[in-house]
Amino acid sequence: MSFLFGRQPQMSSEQKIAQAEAEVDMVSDMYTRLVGSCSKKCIDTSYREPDLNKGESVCLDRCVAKFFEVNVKVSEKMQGEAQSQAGGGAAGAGGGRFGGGM
Amino acid sequence: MSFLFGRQPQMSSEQKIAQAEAEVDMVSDMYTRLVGSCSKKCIDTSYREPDLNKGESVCLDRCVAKFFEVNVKVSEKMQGEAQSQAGGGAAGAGGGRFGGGM
Amino acid sequence: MSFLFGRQPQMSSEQKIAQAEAEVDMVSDMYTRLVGSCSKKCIDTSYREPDLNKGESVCLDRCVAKFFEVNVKVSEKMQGEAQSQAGGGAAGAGGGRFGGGM
Amino acid sequence: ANLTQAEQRELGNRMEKKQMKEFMNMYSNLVQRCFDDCVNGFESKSLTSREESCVMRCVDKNMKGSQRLGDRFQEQNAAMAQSGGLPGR
Amino acid sequence: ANLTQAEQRELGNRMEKKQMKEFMNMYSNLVQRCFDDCVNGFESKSLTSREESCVMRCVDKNMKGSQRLGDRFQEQNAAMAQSGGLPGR
Amino acid sequence: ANLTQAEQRELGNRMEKKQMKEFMNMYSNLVQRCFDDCVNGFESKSLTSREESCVMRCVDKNMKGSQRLGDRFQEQNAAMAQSGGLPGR
Repeated sequence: MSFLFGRQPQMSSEQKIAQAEAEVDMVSDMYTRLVGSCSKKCIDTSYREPDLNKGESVCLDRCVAKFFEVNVKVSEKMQGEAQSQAGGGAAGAGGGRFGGGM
Repeated sequence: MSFLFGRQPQMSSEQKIAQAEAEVDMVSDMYTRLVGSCSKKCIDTSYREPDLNKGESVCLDRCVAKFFEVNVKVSEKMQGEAQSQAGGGAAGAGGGRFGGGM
Repeated sequence: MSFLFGRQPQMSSEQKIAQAEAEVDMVSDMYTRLVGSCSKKCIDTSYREPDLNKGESVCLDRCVAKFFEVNVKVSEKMQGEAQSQAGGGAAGAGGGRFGGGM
Repeated sequence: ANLTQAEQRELGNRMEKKQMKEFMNMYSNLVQRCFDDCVNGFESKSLTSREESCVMRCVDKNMKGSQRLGDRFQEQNAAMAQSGGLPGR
Repeated sequence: ANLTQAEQRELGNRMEKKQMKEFMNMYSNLVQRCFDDCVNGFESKSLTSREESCVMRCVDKNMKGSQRLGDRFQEQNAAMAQSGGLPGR
Repeated sequence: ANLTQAEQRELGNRMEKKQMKEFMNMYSNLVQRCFDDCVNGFESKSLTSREESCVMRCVDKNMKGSQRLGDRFQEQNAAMAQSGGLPGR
């Protein structure tokens, strides 16, 4: 998602902080959505036991991996489109890591 | 929805900005909800093709029109009730436009 | 939920206000969720009449009571776990009232 | 929570903004809910009379519902406050 | 709403932040929606080719959908503004 | 992101508030989720023992679930950071 957070050369202190804040917000929003989606897809709502069973645990692990992969795909696709609209140039694969290098 | 944003005669600078901000927030919230509702009602989730087909396109167009109409109805109804509670007076049809005259 | 809002001995003015604000936000978030859940569980969406019928009214009343009870249970459970992790001590039943003593 | 007068005032200012926001949120929720529940055909770009009256009853019923829920919510909240159980306040 | 130049500028600053936020929200919505709609098997930890192409078409279609909805939204908003009905402005 | 010490400190202050908010959000989510999943009868105004134990298991299971999801999330995030692909940082 780095296309979301391209760093401008000269930013004021407030702008830099605001951008760092925005990145954290993005990560935390994604995490909240991931918890929502993966819990729904993997956890049996009859709640017969208080512990995650084997199937649920494996499902959750794979769900995170797939959610990241979807994020990467969507990010690449949008970046590709942003670039083709901007007339190419300014490479940068981006990748789907959530959040900045703080 | 003008009943939400009745302008007071004497507002401080901060109040005026805050009000303009609130109106923008309202529009953007409504737009987000409209996208959620209309996408759900009109877009086939099997995603067999990357393009909107004719049926989906027409559905989306009509969905926006109907969403606005519902907004007008709800706005008028609430305005009517606010006024009858306030003992009548102070007319103003309101209408369902999202957002201010900025 | 008082474990969420344990008062520190020396707080700055801004911190005290922020905490009071957070408590209000919590109450209002809970109320929004309660309205969502209870309306969904109790109100018939065919909307044949504009008034709540007897069944719906009773359902809403009981729904609020049960929602509070769930909140108390979850609050106690999380408090218990927080305490057992902190090595016991610092009692405080907490209870599930939404919001502070302002 | 032992706020001074000045702190109370500042809190009050922030609350005003929040209330506005909450009211707007309640309003949008109502529009979306009644739209979702009542409008399901897209053969025309205007509401059918059936849809329109459904929307009207939906608004009525849900506003009464929220009102009732709000009243019960406050009662429960007050009852809980009375019964204590909130140490350190 | 009769803002002075200075007020307009301050509003503009706040709007910039909001737009960033909205774009991020739109992006996360898209990720979640396409994940929810397209990914339903957890036999492996990688997307199947079927899931992957579903995601691609999902992104495409939903972006076109939002675009279309945005265009109609603005038209309706403009039409409403023209027809007046907003007293006190 | 090349923040100075002072900027780091200011960011830290804002983060504290956010963490509080997130924790509250997580808590409310849990209450709502377990209420929605476990409470479906309204013949009485108290939880049945069946509902109550469902709620308890629901809280347990979902907290373990979030914990697990959080661990995996961080691992993935770290792995992505290692593999680079984030130019300009």
